[in-house]
Amino acid sequence: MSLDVSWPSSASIRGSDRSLWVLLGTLTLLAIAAPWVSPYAPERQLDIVALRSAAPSWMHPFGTDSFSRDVLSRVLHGARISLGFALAAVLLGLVLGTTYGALTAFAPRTVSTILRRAIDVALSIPRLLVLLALTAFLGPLSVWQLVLLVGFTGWFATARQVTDELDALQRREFALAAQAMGVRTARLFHRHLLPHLAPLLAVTGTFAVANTIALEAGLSFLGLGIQPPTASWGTILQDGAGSIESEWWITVFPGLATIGAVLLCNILGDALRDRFAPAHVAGVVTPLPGAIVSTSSDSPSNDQRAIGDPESFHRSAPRT
Amino acid sequence: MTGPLPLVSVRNLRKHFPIRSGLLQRVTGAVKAVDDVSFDVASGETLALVGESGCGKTTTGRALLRLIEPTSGSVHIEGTDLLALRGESLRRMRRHLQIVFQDPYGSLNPRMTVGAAIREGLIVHAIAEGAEADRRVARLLDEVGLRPEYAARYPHEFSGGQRQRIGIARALAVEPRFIVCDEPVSALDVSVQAQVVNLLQDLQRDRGLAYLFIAHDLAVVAHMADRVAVMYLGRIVELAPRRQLFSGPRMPYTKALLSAVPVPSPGVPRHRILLPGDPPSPANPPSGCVFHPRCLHPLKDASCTQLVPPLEEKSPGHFVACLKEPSTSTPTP
Amino acid sequence: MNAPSARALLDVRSLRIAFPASPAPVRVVDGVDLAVEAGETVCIVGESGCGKSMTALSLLRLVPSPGQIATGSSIVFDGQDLLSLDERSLRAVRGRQMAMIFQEPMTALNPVLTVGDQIAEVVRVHTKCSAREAWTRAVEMLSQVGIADAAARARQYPHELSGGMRQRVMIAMALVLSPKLVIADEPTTALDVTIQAQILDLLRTMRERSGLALLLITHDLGVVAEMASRVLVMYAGRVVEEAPVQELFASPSHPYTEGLMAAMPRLGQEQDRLTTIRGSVPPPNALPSGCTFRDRCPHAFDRCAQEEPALLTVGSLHRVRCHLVEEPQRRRLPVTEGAA
Amino acid sequence: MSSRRLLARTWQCALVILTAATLAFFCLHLAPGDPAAALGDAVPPDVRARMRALYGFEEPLLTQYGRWLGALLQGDLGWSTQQRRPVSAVLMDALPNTLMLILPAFVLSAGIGMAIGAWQGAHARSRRDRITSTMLLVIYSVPEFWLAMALMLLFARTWHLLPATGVTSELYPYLSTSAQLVDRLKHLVLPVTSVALIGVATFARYQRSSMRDTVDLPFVRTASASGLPRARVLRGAWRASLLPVITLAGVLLPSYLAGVIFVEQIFSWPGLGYVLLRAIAARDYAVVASCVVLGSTLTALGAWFAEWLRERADPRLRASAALHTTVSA
Amino acid sequence: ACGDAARTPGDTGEAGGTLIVAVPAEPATLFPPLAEGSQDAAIIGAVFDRLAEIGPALETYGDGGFRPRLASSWVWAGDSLSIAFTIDSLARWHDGQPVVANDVRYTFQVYTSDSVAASNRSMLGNIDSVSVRDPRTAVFWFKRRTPQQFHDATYHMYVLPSHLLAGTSMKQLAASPFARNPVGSGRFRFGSWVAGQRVEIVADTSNPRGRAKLDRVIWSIASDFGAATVKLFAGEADFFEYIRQGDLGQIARAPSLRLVDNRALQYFFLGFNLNDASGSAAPHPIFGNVQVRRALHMAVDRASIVRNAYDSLGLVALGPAPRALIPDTTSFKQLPYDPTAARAMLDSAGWLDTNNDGVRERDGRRLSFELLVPNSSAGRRSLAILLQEQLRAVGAEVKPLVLEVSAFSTRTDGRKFDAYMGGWASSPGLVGMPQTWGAKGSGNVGRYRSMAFDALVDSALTTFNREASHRYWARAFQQIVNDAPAIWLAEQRAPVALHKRFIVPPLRPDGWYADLADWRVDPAQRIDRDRIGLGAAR
Ligand SMILES: Nc1ncnc2c1ncn2[C@@H]1O[C@H](COP(=O)(O)OP(=O)(O)OP(=O)(O)O)[C@@H](O)[C@H]1O
Ligand SMILES: Nc1ncnc2c1ncn2[C@@H]1O[C@H](COP(=O)(O)OP(=O)(O)OP(=O)(O)O)[C@@H](O)[C@H]1O
Ligand SMILES: [Mg+2]
Ligand SMILES: [Mg+2]
Repeated sequence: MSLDVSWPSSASIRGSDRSLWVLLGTLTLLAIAAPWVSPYAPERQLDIVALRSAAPSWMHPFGTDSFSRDVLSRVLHGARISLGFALAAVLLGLVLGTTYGALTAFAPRTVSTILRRAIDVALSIPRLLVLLALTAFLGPLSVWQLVLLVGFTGWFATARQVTDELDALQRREFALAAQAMGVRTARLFHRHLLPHLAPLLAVTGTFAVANTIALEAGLSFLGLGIQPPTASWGTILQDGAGSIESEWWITVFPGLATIGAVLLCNILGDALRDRFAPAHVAGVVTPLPGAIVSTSSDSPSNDQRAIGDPESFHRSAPRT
Repeated sequence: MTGPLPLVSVRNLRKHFPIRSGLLQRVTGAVKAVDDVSFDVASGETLALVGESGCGKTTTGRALLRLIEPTSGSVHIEGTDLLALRGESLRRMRRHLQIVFQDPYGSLNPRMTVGAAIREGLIVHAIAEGAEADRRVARLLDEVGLRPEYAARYPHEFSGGQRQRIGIARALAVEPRFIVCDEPVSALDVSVQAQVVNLLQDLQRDRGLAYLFIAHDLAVVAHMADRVAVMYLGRIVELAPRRQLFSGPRMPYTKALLSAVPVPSPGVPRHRILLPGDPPSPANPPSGCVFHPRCLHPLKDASCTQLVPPLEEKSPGHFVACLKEPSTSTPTP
Repeated sequence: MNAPSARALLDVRSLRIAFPASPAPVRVVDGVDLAVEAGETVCIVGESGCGKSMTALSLLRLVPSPGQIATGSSIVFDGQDLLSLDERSLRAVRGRQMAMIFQEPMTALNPVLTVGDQIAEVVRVHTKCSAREAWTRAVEMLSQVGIADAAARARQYPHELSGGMRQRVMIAMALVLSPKLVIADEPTTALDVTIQAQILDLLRTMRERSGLALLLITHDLGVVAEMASRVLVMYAGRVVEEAPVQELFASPSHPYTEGLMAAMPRLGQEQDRLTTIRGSVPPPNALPSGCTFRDRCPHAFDRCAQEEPALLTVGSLHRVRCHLVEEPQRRRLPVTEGAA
Repeated sequence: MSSRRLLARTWQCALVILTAATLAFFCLHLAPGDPAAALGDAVPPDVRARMRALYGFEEPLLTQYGRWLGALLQGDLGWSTQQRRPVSAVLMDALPNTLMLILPAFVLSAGIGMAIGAWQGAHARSRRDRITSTMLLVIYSVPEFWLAMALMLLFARTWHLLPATGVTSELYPYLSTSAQLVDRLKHLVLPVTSVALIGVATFARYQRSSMRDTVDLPFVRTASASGLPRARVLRGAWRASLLPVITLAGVLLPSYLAGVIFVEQIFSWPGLGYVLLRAIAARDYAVVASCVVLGSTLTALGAWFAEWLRERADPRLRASAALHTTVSA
Repeated sequence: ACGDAARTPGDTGEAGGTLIVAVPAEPATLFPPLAEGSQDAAIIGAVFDRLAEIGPALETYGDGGFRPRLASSWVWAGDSLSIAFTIDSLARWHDGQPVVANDVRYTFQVYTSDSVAASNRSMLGNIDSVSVRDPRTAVFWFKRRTPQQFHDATYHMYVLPSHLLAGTSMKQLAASPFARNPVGSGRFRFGSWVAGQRVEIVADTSNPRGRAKLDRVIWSIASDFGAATVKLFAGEADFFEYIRQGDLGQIARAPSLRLVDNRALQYFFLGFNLNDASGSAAPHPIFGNVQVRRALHMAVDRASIVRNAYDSLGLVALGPAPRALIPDTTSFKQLPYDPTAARAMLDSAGWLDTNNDGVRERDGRRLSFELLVPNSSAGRRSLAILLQEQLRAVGAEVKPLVLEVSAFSTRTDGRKFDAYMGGWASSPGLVGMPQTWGAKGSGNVGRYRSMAFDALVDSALTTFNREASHRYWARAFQQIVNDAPAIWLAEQRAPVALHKRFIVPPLRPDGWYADLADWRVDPAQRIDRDRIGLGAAR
């Protein structure tokens, strides 16, 4: 079963949703406007002797770090990098995953089987391990190289989901009707099926953004992600990790920003999912946040579909 | 089966769904959903296909339209071999063959307006576009008893009966000559069912359509059909003109089926044949006559478990697949 | 309006079920009166969404949340006021004195428990017998409902059984404690005709064997004719007609019942066209004022829009919710219907 | 699991592992740097040059690959250039530590998470459910390393309630057996909590969602209608709601491997993550590649395990051969 | 083990106690020739012996500062080209076998073998061979006479037990079980090594030089500096070598800890590549010009940087050596901090900011360069980030590139870089100077070439006149400071944190562990873990 919604739904955004959007909007705006709203340049060393690791004060609400840089300014600029990074990597992953998923779903049987197996294999290789090894071995990567790397290793689950979804959609009667009408495959895909993928992609994408923000922070925390002195939430965290006890403000603020952003994305993902998914579909577990890793690939028998249709079970897994 | 060239002629149609397993997805068995089915549908005729759930009615309908690729057999549309067509020629042929689905909720794309859904066929087959297409959409809606303004609405805004009308309008848009109606009224309430049945009949009369009318409700079939084919476990076990079938069923299964239909006349005593057990799985059908494990025919014997009874014309126009049923007249050569 | 017999096994009065919604709660069942005598079979017929299932569920206080039985409703079963019982006493009624059979035998059984376990569990929670005894009773019951090789079947899971057998299991589960009343909500709708015939046959047998009362819910008039002694016709949450089965089929009095009977194709009766009821059932949140059927009624007149008709007696046990009972002259002669 | 399925799975595992191994090998070897370079400028360049010659880092890549793969197929994981001992020995030291962390964390998070989730699912959309969900979502959104650091800061460094680092205390060998047990448990608390907490949130979310859907299914109503007490009704529903959660469990198990990398680093826990990070820094190819292979193997095993569990939990999967049974009267 | 009871110290009341050392990484090996990190060195230093031990003054001239260790005595040949070491007759390996001259010869073979990539091999270049005169006498043969001869022969090698190792081929030595389970002759014997957790050594009670006063020393392995610090503050460890500025306050507050002074022999600098970054011999477009290098040096406020990075734990580096090793720190002049002069010098060298983007340029090339930083060193990373900001002020753009150690070394080995953050640990006597800054030195990755400097260093190292040597060193330092092949940034005063109950002799700058066997616990302050006694492990 797919996410069946009455697409141009008249359901209005609920109150809690609205505040969610406001928060997300503010965050995005702050990230975009960082150069104008932040009090100092993020890499500016204000006074390396007097302002070294100054505790939060009116002048520096988030304090300064060990290089006497203003943590608030760094967190604001970090938002740009961290959020932009996550968005770019996720978009790349979605494009790759959708393309591959569509190719798989429409390919002739043998090709399709091979493509599916390839995804199975790709999904079985632990992504974080690979990312750690690659980022370390390929040396310090520029932000864009890192986006490419994370994007290129992050689309397998999407591909799998898109394939499964397209398989299910192709079996739906409206798709059969279009086929019976003599609609060509390309038109079938973009006019009839693609609109149905949108909610899935929106939900997956949102959760993926949450994951990728955390992933960036994690990689940078290990010194393998975005390179200093560029400010990202992860690099700021890393700057402060060694002195978390005495200079807590260096880690606490970017940490809270990270958690906040991840949380917002997860809430948004939940909200989107609830909105797109039918409220009650027997046995259907709608996708939960996280890179989706799947295991079983055996096609379900007819009877299994009665409860907990494995087709519709968007096999989800936690974050990397 | 001679005479004028039938509109649709199905011969020895088979659809075996492979059961795959293992890493390499090797075929380890088959669901014989449709097994050696042959029938003709004449122009303007309604052939009804009845049978219990899972006996292969839907698969027959879809395989004959090549919405599922049949395993073997042939389908001729006025002499053209449908199964030999490829690509563009198949696409063009689809214009003449349409389908109406059972599920009025699933068969319309929820992301497309009703108008767009109906226009789709016009555009795909370059029948009309722009304002002309709009006019046609409006006319079609009107024809199926809906208001033309509805073209801008989405399917979820309609009731089940209305959706079924939309599905019919969509099929009609390309001016087909043959429509497979796969249980078009099974999901509808009685009061609405009658409306749709009437609509289908009116359209048939006005446009000379031929229907393959798939149903499991025998009363509806008795009302709609010219001829009736009874399916059991992937095979047609009896095929006869409507009156003949309902008044004189000959296959034991058909007899039981007819006797089982509850009749809305309280107090009328009835002789009911209660079949034992359930239909077997098409993945593992019984040998010989597929009906033999449940058959109550007085003459049932060991041969029934071994020989597959052919669908024979036991009396004019009345085909029966039963070894024990005598022919009442010699079949016409 | 006749008061239902004071001795009735089940006595439901002015049952109202509402779902909260904006702007106003939606009443999906509105003022249903219903009585079932011991040993009697009462049928409720009506089209999809008219509130049959809600009525049935309310009898065991199982209306799904957020639906609620409105105050003012009363359900008296075997002398107990079910609406005022506490959870515990209610549980003692459920399954033991009043049991239920559902429509979808596939989904109405727990897929991860064997059918024997499911029946035995019911036995165990209601009686003080041991697991072994409960199991024995379950197996016994299964063979009573016509399942061959019951001991082996009891150890199987629902998916291993066919639809007909699952429904037999449901029946076994309902009947295992010999309840006084069984409510069957469309027990054969999901089944094929040949299997339906088996199940109806089984229900009849069991009814005769144990003398239970049966409240059968269906939308199939054929089933009604075969099973019922008394029939209630529901439309949009209301009972529009109530009559003994013979009388209902012989002289349906409500325009809806008439329409329904006419719209139904019948085996052995050739008709050129089916008679139809125009329009479709209105959703419960958009019911017309006055008589809820008036939009579709061929006889509707001005009074129908203003005033909701009461359930009026036309025969000894025959009641109809229609103004035509009082103003029969308003009935229009049947006109041959024009093209749609 | 039928033997055919088992065979197919094993095949698939083998394929996955081989692919992972190959990818790992080439990615690692094609990247700049080698173990000698990784010694850094603490070691004079001439020493590094000698090391390169000694370990054959200058041979053609395919020759190295062939040798490595050949050994791998014979079960020889190679040689750790950093620790100067067989990789198998390195992993045998690290794996038990990681398992000691993952398994309790997994069991705890599955147990607690499923309990919370089932409770939530049974009370879906209530106020308590919403509050719990929000709390779980917050936990879920905290990066592992941040959580680990926060726990350590509070419980070990500020309140001194628990040891901060290590698998055991330094004097472990000199403790009595019972004290040894206590010592190990005390050291387990914080790392296991760090790994488990997010798992709890994940499990709870899935279980809640699955339970919420299940309690609305008709068979739950059947159980209520039969007069079963609510607890029994919910237990039946819970058993039927397990399937997706079990699938999750299989997928989740290997993902603990990822989370554990951070936690091990922070708590100085010498498990696989710790070994991996050291090996990455030291360009210890064989160890990194083996870690990737091991990770893939565990992933594949997790999937296998989930499938097995699923078949335990769901009779519909167990008897897929006998889907349609016939009774001849 | 058969020991000589007569030699064990009578004062057994003093013996006992457990020292736990927090280390930020696991040792790689305990095979002495391959020792890399300081944790390897510390354990090896406690378990193995040298022939003779350098004194606390780290005097490398002649043998005056040296004390007997495995060798009970030595005799110089008349031409000074060989020294005969007599092995202490009581010296025993921990497995009870006597230490013999052949062990010394074998050790030299191992350290200089092509099949063993011994880290100190280049230091042994002046030793021609080692021969066994009799079972107790090993003779070192030198290529030429130098003041450091004796130091060369004794300082760089720990003597290995040939009876355990000779059966293993040289190539296999690194991988032999011995490397994780060593047998030495020191006053501590190896106890156990639990991978990733701890290494334990215990007092060798039968050691002829007396049992170590502590019962055991445990190296508790942490995953990084932060975690190691945690162990110290949590009371899980007694000793931690790498104290960072941020932790000083906490040590002061901790009632049980104290700081023990320790002069580390490290210095940090920004090294320029004087030749082109392509690795060719062409001069570097920026750093090829000594004026530019000096200008950049003068633009850096080293004092502030050191204050920021090390607070009171650092000093401004004076040149390519820590103060502790420079014979006379006042006899050469530093380049001043003078941004104004620096700007003027850059102007005059043709580097002008013509387009006002804040960065100077000349002939279309911007005064902008990549600065390689190894990610292993948090200190060097901080220095780089601080430098970036300071050089920006004079119109030079620094782009720090934090590299994995491996990538860092690959770039520097290949000479493909503009500048790098360097850090060297000097050896006593500055004997490593030609290696690090000499024209042919393999560590001289910036390709500083000064014949004058090389000649001065060579003279300083080879003259037997101590006074003259000091003068040569002063001139050599002046030369290299003036040439500015690097910006000398900082040296660390590296006090270590220690639990107060320990009574320790002064720490030797080249290795705090040198006299570990003499560390003891104040009997009055013993805590639980000091009372375990020997050999109670289960
Ligand atoms: N895609 C498929 N793969 C495998 N088996 C299939 C597939 N589609 C149908 N079947 C099987 O083929 C048989 C015939 O199915 P079909 O849908 O044609 O029956 P039907 O007569 O239309 O039943 P219903 O009345 O329930 O619609 C069934 O046993 C079904 O399980
Ligand atoms: N949870 C709910 N919220 C709001 N309305 C509901 C809910 N559940 C049921 N209803 C409404 O209650 C009405 C009665 O439903 P009920 O299930 O009783 O109908 P029914 O007569 O049994 O129909 P069917 O023949 O389809 O089973 C329907 O109109 C339905 O839309
Ligand atoms: Mg069908
Ligand atoms: Mg119902």
